[in-house]
Amino acid sequence: MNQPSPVPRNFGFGSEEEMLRDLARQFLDENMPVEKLRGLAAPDPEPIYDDGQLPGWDQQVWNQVIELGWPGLAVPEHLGGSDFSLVGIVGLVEEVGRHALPSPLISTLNASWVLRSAQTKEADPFLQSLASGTPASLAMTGSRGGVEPGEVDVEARSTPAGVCLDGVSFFVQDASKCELFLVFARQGEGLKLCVVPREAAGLRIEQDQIHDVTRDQATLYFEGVEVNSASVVSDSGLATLQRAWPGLLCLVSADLCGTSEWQLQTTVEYAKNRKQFERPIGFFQAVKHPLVDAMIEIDRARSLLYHAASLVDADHPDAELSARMAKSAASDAGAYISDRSVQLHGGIGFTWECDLHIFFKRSLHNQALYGDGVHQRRRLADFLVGPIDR
Amino acid sequence: MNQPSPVPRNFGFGSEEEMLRDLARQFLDENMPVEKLRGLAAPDPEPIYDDGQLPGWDQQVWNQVIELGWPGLAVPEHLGGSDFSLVGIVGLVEEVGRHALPSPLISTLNASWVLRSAQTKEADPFLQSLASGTPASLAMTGSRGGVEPGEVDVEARSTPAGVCLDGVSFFVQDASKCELFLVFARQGEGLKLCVVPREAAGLRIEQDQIHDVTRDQATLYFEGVEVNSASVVSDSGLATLQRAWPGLLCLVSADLCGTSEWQLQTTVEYAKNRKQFERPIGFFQAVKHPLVDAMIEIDRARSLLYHAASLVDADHPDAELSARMAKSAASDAGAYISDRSVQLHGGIGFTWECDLHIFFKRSLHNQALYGDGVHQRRRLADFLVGPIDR
Amino acid sequence: MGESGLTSEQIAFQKHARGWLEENAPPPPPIRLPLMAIEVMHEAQRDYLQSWQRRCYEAELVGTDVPREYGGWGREGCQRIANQEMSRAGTPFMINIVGLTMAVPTILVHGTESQKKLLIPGALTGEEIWCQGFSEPGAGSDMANQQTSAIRQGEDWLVNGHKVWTSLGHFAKWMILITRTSKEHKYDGLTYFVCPIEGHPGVSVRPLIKITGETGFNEVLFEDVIVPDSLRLDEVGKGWTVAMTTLTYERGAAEGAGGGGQGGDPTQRLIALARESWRDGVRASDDPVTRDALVQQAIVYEGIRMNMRRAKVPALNDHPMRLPLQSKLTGSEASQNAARLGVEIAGVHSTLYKKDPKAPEAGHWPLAYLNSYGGTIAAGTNEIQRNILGERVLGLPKSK
Amino acid sequence: MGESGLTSEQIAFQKHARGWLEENAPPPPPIRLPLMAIEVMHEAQRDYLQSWQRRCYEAELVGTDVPREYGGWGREGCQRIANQEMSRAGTPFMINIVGLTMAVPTILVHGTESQKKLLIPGALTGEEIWCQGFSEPGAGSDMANQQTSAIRQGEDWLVNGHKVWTSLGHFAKWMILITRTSKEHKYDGLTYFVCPIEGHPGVSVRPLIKITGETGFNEVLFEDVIVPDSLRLDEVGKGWTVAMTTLTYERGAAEGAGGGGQGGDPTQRLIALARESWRDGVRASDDPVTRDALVQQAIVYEGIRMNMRRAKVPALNDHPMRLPLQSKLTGSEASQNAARLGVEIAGVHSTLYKKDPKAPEAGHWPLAYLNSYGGTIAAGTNEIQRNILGERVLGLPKSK
Repeated sequence: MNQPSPVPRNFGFGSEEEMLRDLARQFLDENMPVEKLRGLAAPDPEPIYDDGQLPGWDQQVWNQVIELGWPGLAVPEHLGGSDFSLVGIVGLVEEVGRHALPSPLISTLNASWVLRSAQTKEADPFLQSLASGTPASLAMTGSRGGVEPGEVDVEARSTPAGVCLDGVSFFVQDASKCELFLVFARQGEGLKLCVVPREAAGLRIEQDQIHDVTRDQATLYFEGVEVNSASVVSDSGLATLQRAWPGLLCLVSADLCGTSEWQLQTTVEYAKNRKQFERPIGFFQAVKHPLVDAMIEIDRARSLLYHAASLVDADHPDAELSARMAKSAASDAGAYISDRSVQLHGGIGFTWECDLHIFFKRSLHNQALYGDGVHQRRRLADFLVGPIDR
Repeated sequence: MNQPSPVPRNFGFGSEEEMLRDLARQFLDENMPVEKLRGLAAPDPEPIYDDGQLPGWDQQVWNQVIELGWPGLAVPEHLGGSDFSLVGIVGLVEEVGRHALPSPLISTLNASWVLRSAQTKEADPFLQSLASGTPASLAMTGSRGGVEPGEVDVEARSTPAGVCLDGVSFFVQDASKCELFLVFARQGEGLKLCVVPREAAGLRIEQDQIHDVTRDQATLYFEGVEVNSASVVSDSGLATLQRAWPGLLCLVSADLCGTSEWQLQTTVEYAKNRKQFERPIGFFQAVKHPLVDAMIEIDRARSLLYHAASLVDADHPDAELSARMAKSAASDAGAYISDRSVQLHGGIGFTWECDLHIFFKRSLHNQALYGDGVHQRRRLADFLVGPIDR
Repeated sequence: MGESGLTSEQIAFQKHARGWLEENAPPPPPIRLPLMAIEVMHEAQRDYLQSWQRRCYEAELVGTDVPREYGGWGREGCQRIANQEMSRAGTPFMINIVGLTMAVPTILVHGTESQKKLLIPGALTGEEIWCQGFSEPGAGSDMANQQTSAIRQGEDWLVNGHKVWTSLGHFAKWMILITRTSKEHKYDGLTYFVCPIEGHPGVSVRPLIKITGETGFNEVLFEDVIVPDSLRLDEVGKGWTVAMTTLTYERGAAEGAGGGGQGGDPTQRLIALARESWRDGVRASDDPVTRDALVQQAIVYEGIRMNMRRAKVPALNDHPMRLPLQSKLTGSEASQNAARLGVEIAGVHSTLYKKDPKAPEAGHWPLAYLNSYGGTIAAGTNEIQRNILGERVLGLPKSK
Repeated sequence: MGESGLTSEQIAFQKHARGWLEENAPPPPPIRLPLMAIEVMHEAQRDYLQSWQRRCYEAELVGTDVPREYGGWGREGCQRIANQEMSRAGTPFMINIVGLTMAVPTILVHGTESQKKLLIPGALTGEEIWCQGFSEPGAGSDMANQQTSAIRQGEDWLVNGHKVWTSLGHFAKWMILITRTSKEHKYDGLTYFVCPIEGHPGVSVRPLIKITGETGFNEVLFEDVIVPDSLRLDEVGKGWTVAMTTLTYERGAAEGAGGGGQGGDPTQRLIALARESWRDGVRASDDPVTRDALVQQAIVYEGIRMNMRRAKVPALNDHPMRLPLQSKLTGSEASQNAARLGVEIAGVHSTLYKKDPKAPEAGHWPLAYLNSYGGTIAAGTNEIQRNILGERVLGLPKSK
């Protein structure tokens, strides 16, 4: 383990981080305005919800994202990445959330974060591959939808060439867009972390039918999938995942903060313009005060998020605690502004043609991912109050 | 056990119950208007809070209450009571709460309810005594402030004449006003229920210093208190208390509903009259909507309360479940309107001269008594969801 | 649980209703039914529900208290019992909810004898489905701000305008319609009609898509639609008063002509979900925080039931409208919170749409949650409901 | 936890502050101290706190960033560090909170050179305690509705009126005072003075009793009080502008001249309480519902701390006042909710007043809960704070 480095009071959010964030905002404002998003992801519900088609996304934008180097942000420089601070990445992901960008960017960032946390030389070629634009995703969840490291339903058994995988991995994010899967598989007491390409023999990918139209999700069935030893990037997968966990919680929290801020601002604009009883509805405290409360919740989540990311950057022992606080606050803020955004829009907010539902569903998905507020607080209580004495 | 009798859809709140309630309202409007209450219970805080004096109450009113027969409402007719339905008593106690009446009435009603639940002939003379106006209170709580039957810190040991009590009983309501105490004492696995007069040798009564100015509370120290066998009214005290529990929960919930309704109406009146920004503050939704929410919570609690009382009257097996729901709702409604009443009054609500604090503190006391909302819900979950499988 | 306070006729009726429902539970539906009548999308759903309503009608469980001359069964105080028994039996809801709980009661109060005879029987049998034309794109919560115009032309009226939020419009034979007949007075310039919809010239019904991706509510356009004066309810300019009658029924302040059936307390369903959902290797039903939330839910629903009961005891109601006016607000928020809790209990499984076979309870909870905003927004947003309660019941000054 | 982003002067100062506080922790107070300076009731409390403030001043922890010519220490960006270190060390609060966080910053902005020299030094040492005269019985949340009049008489002003909610008034040498100098303009008719209190002819200070039964705030009556024009701050008719400066500091939007010390995150204290409180034979600290509430509390407090930190990073603040204007609201509600949770955890023990030896933590929680309404009401009720945030930060139309 590295020694914790000092934690800067500005979270380490300096000029480079600001530049990256501003660039992301500008790029996404131009390349994924909400009108375009609507056309891509939510044109007509029937093909998606009734016929099981995957919602649309823009491969062109993804290619540009690769050129901008975003998939390699968390990858060390000698492997082709830019070794950016998590605080900076979080700033970028907030913008991704604010534009509800459909893309494998976040799943790839997550994967790179886990590979990096493996701290093995076997991970290096894959980190390099991710940095050069190969989209990847984590396959780490069991059938119960476990929201903590280690609840997996894939078994690994040793073979002369490496390991062979059998079982099922659930809730794999943006699987249809990814070429590599980082699969956690149980062997005895331990977890192996294996990299499996989507075209591997014995791997069957079944797309889930989900509400969120800005991503996809799949179930991966492993039937005797052979993984050679070069692709077993860690034998201590649980430790890897536990090291990576605070970072993963920060990334999903950042996405939540981004969608929440969009929902807030969009509802504020509506409240300024929509008139009822001869006044803009924002005049009424039943509209104004909930928006203020939402702002307060969002700000709490953002401040906790940047703090958590700075602790991750510093390898600080409180990083997990801090990241769980951020995820709890971000999930709850997301739930609150999602609720109020639809309610305060009234009838129009209940329609498909209004963009709110796109953000609502992305937020709802992220609220549950890696554990909601109640879950994080259950874990936090063990840190803060101590384990329950039965 | 009696067979459950049919539960009437009007909760059994018929003309007799209505008459009793209306009489109580009229009597208390005349004899305990808030101006009088203020003068009695909350003249100047120093003597009460700094010098440990007991807050005032009106012995005259208590004598009239005895004449009205209220202490005997739950006592069978052949013992001098009127054997009123609990639904009717609850209607009366709501009025008592609405006037924040300082008196030993509720402690005496509680005591009579427990004596009745003992279902022994030894209880009869004491029921008769209570009906004739002897004030009494329950001594049933241990040092941990246990909010369920059976957590007592008094030990009974057998003597030739009866039992001898040693130990301490905490949180005895209105002890300074009472002449008899119904003491629960552990003997082996069981609980004895003993009646001990306040002047018993070896009994020391130490008044607690409490916030609520409409009641008093004491700790009872038993040092070799001899109780003759005629005063040991039950050898199965735990069963007695469990039978009595739903009724006790209804009585305290009724008091809470009463104080809450007073707080609501008083704050509504203030909101109609107090002007800010050239309008009555009730114009503002930040004032109006919380008052509506408080009304909804109070109504929920009242409806649950009358239902629970009607199940108690019918000896229905769901009575405990229903009474716990009522106490949970009444405690939460009390907390909410207490909070909003002070906040929405602004500066004046924060002062001693405003009557709000009298009701606030009575409500706060009752919220905790016999278990707050969280506690009741923990118990309810065992009924509704089943016990936790560890 | 035994009950008293019923007349002998009511007791006999209750027995009849309970017995009939036990013996006549409907066959399983051909496709998944939505939670509420206003979400009915497909013809298969409609046909199934329409035939169920007719059977209930024939069993006298619908139109129970409506006079016989209008196709009802002429009883007294029995509709409530029928609704209650249907709810108890868990049978499907009545599809013609707008007809039964809004149109019929309004027509009974404000209609002429011939209007009653023309309109009520088809509503009761379910043959003629009704929809409601109260909402407009510009009006929102300000219901008096109606722009749809009706202009007198001899014995007819010429209607032009645009209604939205019209549940069941795609199946409807009739609409209860508020129009503006004078621009001079906001409230006194409104007139109330019943208007033919299906196949009526100039009327077009277009489905609106909800946030769930489902249809089920519509916009209805009126282009030079002729409505005969014989379909006007009450006087010209009295539309606001008539609409208030309708809303009193819609908001649950009074018993309609039927509408019982499923849609009640979801507590047991949530508990069952919690037993099948996992948290940190523990069933959610064993997690005390979830248990606390489940019990809160149960208390709210029990409170709603007991409010309904207490509302009928005058001695326990200082203000006659205090409880009835709460019911739309408390009911819609209870449903929303229950559905939200279901989403939370299901955890990451709530990401799944109903078509996914892994979705718990066929994807019920996230869909119910999304759809619940229909309840908290329609028929006067809950913000408006709080104004109404604050003003009419507590007597606080108007916020508008 | 290490920190960077500080100048070398600031790092040296932090080291000095931390070291001094470690070595100079004050002796235990002679009587129980209240939670906040504005609750100080007794002379013994005052004397103790005044002497502590003087020691901190002499150690350069108070007035740290105030120019030397006005009695300060002339540093830059060090007051924040001093406050933080005092909070970290858990030492008592500064009694002259009104002087340090409101009067001094306001005088620095709006005062003349001679006013600064006259008034600031005594505020910093704590010798001259200040109070605030912004609230009136009729004004409440509508602060511009001031009725206390000031009438020009040559070189003096004649002041008549009635202020309430005056914490520390009974110990105060000075008051910051808003008066009405013209009835024609609501906002432009206000003028701001500093007014002598103790022993000044015509001024009477009467204690008001709080709901807790304690004193600590007062009403102040002005009967023909003479205030020399030299004590006017800024121009006649500019009182509203000056008051806004004061409130910006009071509401936490800016760093004052000191005021650090206890009053921070109660999480550890609540956890300790939960360990000593029982529920159904189990410690409350082992009850998952209580644990969830404790952690929610901890998250809110950590959020407040991190908001303060983020507010200093311009790149993470699109609107410069968005975080600062939240702090009064979030701080006062966090305290209230924490105290309420303490009351709930203590259960029936929270019925006990501080004088009862059985009261947990000397009766802290119920008293803290009752007193917390001071925080949510004073200095603009939290309802007004929400208006301000909605209007100034989100740009929504004014609600008044």
